[in-house]
Amino acid sequence: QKDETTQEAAVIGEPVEKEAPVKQIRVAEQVPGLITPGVWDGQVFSMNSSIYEYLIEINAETGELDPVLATSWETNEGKVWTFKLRQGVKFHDGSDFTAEDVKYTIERTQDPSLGHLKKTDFEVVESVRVVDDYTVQVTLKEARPTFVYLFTDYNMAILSSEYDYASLGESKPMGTGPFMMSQLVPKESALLKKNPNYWAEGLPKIDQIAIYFVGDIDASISMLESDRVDVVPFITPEIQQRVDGIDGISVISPYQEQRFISMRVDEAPFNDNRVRLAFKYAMDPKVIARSTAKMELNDGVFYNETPIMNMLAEYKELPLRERNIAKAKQLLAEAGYPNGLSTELYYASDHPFGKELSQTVKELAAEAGFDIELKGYTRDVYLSQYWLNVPISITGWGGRIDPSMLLSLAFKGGGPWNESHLDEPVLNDLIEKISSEADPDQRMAYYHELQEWFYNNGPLINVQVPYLVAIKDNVVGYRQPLTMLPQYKYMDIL
Amino acid sequence: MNDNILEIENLHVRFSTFDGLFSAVNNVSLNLGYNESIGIIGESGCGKSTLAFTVMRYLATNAQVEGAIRFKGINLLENSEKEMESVRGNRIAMVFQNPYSSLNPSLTIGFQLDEVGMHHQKLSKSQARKATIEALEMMNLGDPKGIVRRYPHQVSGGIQQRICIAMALLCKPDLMILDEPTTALDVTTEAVILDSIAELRDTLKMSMIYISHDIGVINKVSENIVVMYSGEIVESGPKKQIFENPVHPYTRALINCMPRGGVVKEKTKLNTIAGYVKRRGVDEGGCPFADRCDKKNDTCISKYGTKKIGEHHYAACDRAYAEDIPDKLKVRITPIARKKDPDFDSERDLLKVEDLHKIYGNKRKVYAVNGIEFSVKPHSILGIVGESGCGKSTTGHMISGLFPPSKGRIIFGDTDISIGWNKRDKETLKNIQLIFQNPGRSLNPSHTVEKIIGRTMQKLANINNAKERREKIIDILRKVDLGKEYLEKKPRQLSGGEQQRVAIARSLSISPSLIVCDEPTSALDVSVQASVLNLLNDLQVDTHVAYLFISHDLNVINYLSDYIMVMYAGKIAEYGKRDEVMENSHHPYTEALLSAVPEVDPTKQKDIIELEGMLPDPAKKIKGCPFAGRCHKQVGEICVKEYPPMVQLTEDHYYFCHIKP
Amino acid sequence: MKRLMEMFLRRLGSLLATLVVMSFVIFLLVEIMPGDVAQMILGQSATEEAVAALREARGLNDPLLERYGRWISGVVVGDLGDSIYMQGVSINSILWRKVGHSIILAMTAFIIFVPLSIFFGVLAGVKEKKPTDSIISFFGLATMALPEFVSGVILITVFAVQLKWFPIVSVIPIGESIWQNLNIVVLPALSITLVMFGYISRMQRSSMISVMNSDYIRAATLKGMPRRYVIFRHALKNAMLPTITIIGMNMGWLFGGLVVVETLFGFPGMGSLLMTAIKTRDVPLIEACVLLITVIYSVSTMITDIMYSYLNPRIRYQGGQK
Amino acid sequence: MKYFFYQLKKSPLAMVGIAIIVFWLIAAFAGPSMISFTHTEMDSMNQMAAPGEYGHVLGTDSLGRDILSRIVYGSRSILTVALLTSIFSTVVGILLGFSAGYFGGRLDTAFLRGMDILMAIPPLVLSMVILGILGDSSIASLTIIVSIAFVPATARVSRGVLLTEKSQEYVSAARIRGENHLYIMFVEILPNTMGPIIVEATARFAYSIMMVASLGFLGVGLQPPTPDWGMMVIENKPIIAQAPWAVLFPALAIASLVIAISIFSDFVSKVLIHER
Ligand SMILES: Nc1ncnc2c1ncn2[C@@H]1O[C@H](COP(=O)(O)OP(=O)(O)OP(=O)(O)O)[C@@H](O)[C@H]1O
Ligand SMILES: Nc1ncnc2c1ncn2[C@@H]1O[C@H](COP(=O)(O)OP(=O)(O)OP(=O)(O)O)[C@@H](O)[C@H]1O
Ligand SMILES: [Mg+2]
Ligand SMILES: [Mg+2]
Repeated sequence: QKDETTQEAAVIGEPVEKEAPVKQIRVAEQVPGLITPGVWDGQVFSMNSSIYEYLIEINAETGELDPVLATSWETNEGKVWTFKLRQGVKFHDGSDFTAEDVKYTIERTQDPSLGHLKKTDFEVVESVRVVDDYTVQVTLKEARPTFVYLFTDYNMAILSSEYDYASLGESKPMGTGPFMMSQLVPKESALLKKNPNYWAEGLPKIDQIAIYFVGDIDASISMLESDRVDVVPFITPEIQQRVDGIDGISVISPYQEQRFISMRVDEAPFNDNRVRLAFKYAMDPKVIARSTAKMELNDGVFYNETPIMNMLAEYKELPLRERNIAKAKQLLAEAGYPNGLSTELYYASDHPFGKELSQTVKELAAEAGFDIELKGYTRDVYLSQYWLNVPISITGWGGRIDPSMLLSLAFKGGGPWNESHLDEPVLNDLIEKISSEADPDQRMAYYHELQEWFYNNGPLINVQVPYLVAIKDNVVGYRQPLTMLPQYKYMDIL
Repeated sequence: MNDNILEIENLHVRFSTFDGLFSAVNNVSLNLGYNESIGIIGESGCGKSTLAFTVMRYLATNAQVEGAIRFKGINLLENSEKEMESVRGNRIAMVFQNPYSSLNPSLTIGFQLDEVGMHHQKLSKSQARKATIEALEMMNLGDPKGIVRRYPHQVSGGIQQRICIAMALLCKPDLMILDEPTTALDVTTEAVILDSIAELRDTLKMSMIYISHDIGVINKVSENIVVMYSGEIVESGPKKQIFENPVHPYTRALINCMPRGGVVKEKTKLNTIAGYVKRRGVDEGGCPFADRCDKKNDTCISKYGTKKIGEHHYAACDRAYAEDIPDKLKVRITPIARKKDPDFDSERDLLKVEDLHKIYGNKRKVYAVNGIEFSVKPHSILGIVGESGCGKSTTGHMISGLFPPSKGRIIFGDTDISIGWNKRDKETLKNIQLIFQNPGRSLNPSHTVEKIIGRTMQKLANINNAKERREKIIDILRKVDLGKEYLEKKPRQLSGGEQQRVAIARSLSISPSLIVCDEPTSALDVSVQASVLNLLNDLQVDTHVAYLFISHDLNVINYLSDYIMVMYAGKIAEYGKRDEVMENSHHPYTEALLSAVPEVDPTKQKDIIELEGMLPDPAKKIKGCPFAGRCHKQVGEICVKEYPPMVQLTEDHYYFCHIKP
Repeated sequence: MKRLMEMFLRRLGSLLATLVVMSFVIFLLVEIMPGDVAQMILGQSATEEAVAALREARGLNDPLLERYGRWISGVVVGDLGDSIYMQGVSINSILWRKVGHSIILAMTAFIIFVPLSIFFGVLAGVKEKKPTDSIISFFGLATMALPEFVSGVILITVFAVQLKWFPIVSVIPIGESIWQNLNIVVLPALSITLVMFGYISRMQRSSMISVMNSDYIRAATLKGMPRRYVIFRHALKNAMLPTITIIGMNMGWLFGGLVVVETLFGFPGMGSLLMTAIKTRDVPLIEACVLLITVIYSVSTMITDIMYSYLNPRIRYQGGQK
Repeated sequence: MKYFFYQLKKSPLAMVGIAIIVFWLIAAFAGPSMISFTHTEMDSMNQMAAPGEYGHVLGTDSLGRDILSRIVYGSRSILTVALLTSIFSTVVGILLGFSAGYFGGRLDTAFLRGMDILMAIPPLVLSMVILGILGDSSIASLTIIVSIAFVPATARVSRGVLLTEKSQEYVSAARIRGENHLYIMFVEILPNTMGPIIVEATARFAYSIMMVASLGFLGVGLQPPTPDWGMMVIENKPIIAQAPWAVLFPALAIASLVIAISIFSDFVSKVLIHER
């Protein structure tokens, strides 16, 4: 059933005429860090998502799972997973794609010398068995009903078991994707050419992608305006306003990202729920939306007090907390802070929305009596030195198609990224149940319960900001799901 | 009218400065005939240079000129800039005081000379070069072909100045203006240059204006003298008349304040002029000298104007024939006799120097002082004289402890003080004081007079009570003729003479027994020099202090010293009692030095002994007689090969030469 | 000539010594600063384990001296190491292309501002206190006071946004070289030029004035030489000597300016590379860039020094006195 | 002093310069209390308001923050940093340059070598690297690092003027009355070197404003929410088309202050040269 989409796409895609000029999409992206899958920090999505492929991907339009290198999968109660693989697929170096490659990719996550970013997630895997060339069976230590979603993560690109990624992964990336690396000028540009042996017929629709690595978003937009590039992903809201007025250029928002404003609950002042509530009462979602993202609430920017994004099916509609300074002050007084309190907010100053959001929060909270000192650090300093140990933090989180993983990492007692230092038995229990419950309805119920708990007791504000892409109107078919991987194979240029 | 090549008529030059307009040249009229030479004399700031530059039409932008300057009948002030270009360097040439800065450091000497001929006479490059070489030869420069290839810094000051003069001669100008061309040079070099200038004038038949503050120098090159004071001509006339019958009180003072041949402290006290040259505002009338004149009365303001005294002799003093001005010029004041102190053992040496050496530098060594021995008697003045660079200052500085000698001993009383200041005890530091050449630089510009003197008293005489100290300072200031009001002044607010008085007061304030005076008057005008010399002399009579008096001016040394030491290239040439050295000199260098001293009295001109070449390179160690290369009496190989022995004439008079008496 | 050679060797020696010390200081500086490279590389989703593994893999846990030794011994043989990010991609392959671009940019700026500022400086100096002087001086002051990024923004607004003469961003299209895209150099070079112009023309002006007031210029004028001749033959060379030193001393500002304009224009040069390296904490790349800047900067000051002494006979012939 | 005012009267440019400096000093000192908006306050309804609209005299930026109050508030930090850096680098420069020049010999050689090394990195690059790596620029760290970057220049100037003064005879006079080194250096010599040192310090002041602004532009200067002029320019550059004032006014602020200080520095040096 899953094959339909690709077939459809192949039909729509017009055959490339021989004499036609080279169809090229030019992209301005950030300067990449590491680009080898596994340790890839998730920048230059255009490059990696075009060179590599995954077992499955998320359909940017429906949100369903699309088969890619796996044609189908089935599970036995979430414990044993069997994947049927696509036949006749070749890597760019000419070697065949087989079950060995999938096994290699999964086992690579546990390589101790690599520091694979999905290592923890895949620790649940007990064994990977190559059934035949095109069948792989993965056995887990315990049931994980949503295990399959892990294969959509950008670090889980399927790699060739015969290729030396350790020494070539950075300079000559190689996968099965629709485009192949043609020319890489480090820190400057990359040119990707169409993969002539691509398995999906009629795809990709364009001949090449030219990617410019531009450090400065403003410069990228200037390039867009002066017709030197066609696509600029990851733009800021100010830029959106600037671009809005220009003919032939639009801004699209394929999905949302999250910003968690977390309060640390194991020490004063936020160990007292009244203080947390006061803080939440001091916030004004509308102002936050406008100041941070120049957008209206629920029109690009979303706001709730739980770890679940508004757009997900698991989200439970809870009433938006009205701003109430009097109430906030009263709560603060009850908690023993009649004259307000001083605290610190840490954030990564070079992260999009970081500066705007932190300053807005500071201003809003000030009225209720919170005297917040802002501490902005570059992202690495923030993460390595302050994060997880501060009274209030603002941290960016990518969207997850399956929120359960995040819950155990960030909100369960002992979780590695537990910013708030939460260790509530009720909550721990709920999270446990969510990750192992096989029945979807029951799982949904647990999710709702969890969100109510957060609304009443939680140390969290979840601001969802748009991921914005500025794009020429003659580029059609831009697709980018929540996994952040743009799907250039569907794109075309008029 | 055509008798005169240059006629200046009622010339006024005014400068506008931040404290108003002032007159630098005031109503000057002057005629210069063909082939005539006049000398302009006057103290610093009297407007001599300004007058010269006005003739060249080269004045700062803040100048306003009025009057007429006619050169061969053409008023230069009405010339266009273009026309001036063809006059300058071509018809009128000028030579400046400082030869080094007048030559472009980045062009070769040849280039700078050639361009004159090429420009004015449209000569080709080779013709110009030929003319250049000829001009250089005319200035008695050996090896002109070598010189043209060099850069200015590669030749000595004396040669630089001769090159400048040669440059002025290139187009055989009708008029040459020389603005103190020898002031920066040594007497011996000066003598040579003055000789060549005089010679040139005879051969080239040109008119000349020679500016100097030294009458002696003017005497050698000019027949007429113009005396300027504060921008005005106060007296003019043939040099004989001016010298024999000076009319204007300023001229008289100028002549009389110079210590000249034969004047010594025991017999005469120098004349002085109180005060200093003041800038005159535009509207100030009357005699500019009035405020310094001790003979002034009311008419000096009202009836001021030029009077004819004799043929070609004019003076701007209404009272020129007034009876109360004694006609007798050479009247001098007799000094107070030296008091004899019965307790004083004048035979014991106060300071004794043995085999003193100083070598400067590590990599590039400079042998500044090369083994000298002498002693200073208490309550006496030892004058050290010699050319620039011969090691006079170095000797003085070692004695005062600025740095230790490289070798040899300095014994003061009974103690060996061959050490630097940082190792000397307080007593020694107090007993030996140093007065520097440039008073402006030896007084800290940001401290007040009180602090300058007071700090020394506090440090060396342990007077820690501020009130007591202040009284003493006032006392000492009175001794150097300065009032109480000077306490709060800073050096910048004092004139050069006053500054030097403060420096003297500082040294005296702690009653030292020896003061090293390193050319204390050579930066001062003659009139100020006279008062400082008088002061030093009086103080010495009073306080029993001894001086080690360093100067390059033999007249000054002669006037002040009891003993004279002539130095040459780090060595002693001759040493002896003043009269013996002056009247019975034996060393050829002493003779040359004596002959080179310009004589003020035009009737008493003498032949000079010309010294060629320059001091030996101080970076080389010399085996033989250092003077051998320039000596006019050289006796042969021995002079170069062997250092001459000491010839002892009397107990107190000796010299170093292979020639026996 | 012998003296010059001697001086050259002496300077070269001290340059090498400087570089040795400098390289260690740079290394130390970059290494002891806070922030964790491994964390930076792996980003937020890195687990402690992953960070530790990366640190180990990249040799970040070795003792400082060992790492320095490893680094410097590579540098000596011309191997600047690998970028911390792109393993297998040597810094050499990244850096030199950008250095080339920067040199083209710097040289362009240099070729514009040096003659321009000297010319106007001389003009102002010769016309001291006249309107020409006031205009040039004030313009110089104004451009000097505008940091590169401000004048750059102005230039962009006028010449790129409004007039569209030059591109806003200095990007070289993929597959082309800078020579095919020389128009991207113009605006960055101009913004450097503006700042340097102010500085150098003012210096040139004051040295011209002091030379014009010197005794030897007076002497030359009074020799009857025409004014033009005096200015060109007598004054210019002497007045330019201090300017050469000033230009040498201002190479530092030029390099600083280079970083700023490259960042502003997105120019693919060493400055923007350094900025990226700093932002991404790419330690080996920072070290390489700074070391290279140090070398270029020191060499260019050395060249100006030597040029100064070559042009100045007082130094050239020192000791040649007879 | 009399001459100072005489020259001042003759030089309208210098008067303008001094007026601008005084203006900024007043702005920094009393400014924030005179403006109805604070520098961090976000008027979210009036983002990118044009100058004059809604009571925002110089308009607002993309967050709705009042440009005027940010500039005025920014003048505090920039003046503080510039003042402190010029004082620090001058004081340290005097200490280093004086001791090296005064004692000479090995110490001097070591000093010169050290300065060569420090000078081998352009000041902006040096500060940029250090601040960039520190990642946390406060007024304190900015001041310290910019001062360090400036020390070689000030130390060299101090050493130079000391060497000229050292050969003056009043120093010799002080020596032979047995003064110690410190007294000679700081009581005798220092007051006479103040002229060139003050000129250098004012020039440093202008440089450090440029430098702080450039560092702000490069994103390694003062961190938000402290307003920084350089950062304001770069922050608002993306909206230059919609809200040019957000770029223009901070840029003007930088330029006016630097020009004013340069004029002042020129003027001071002219007066001081005369005084000597
Ligand atoms: N451009 C100028 N502006 C203001 N004052 C000036 C200017 N040029 C010269 N003076 C002043 O004019 C007066 C006369 O100077 P001038 O140089 O003619 O004196 P002088 O007799 O040559 O002195 P000296 O013997 O020192 O050379 C001095 O007080 C001098 O300071
Ligand atoms: N500090 C120094 N370092 C190196 N050489 C020096 C130093 N001081 C003086 N000399 C050199 O030592 C020699 C003697 O100098 P000194 O100053 O004693 O001469 P002087 O007789 O006082 O000359 P003047 O009449 O010019 O003052 C000169 O050649 C001089 O250049
Ligand atoms: Mg003169
Ligand atoms: Mg001397």
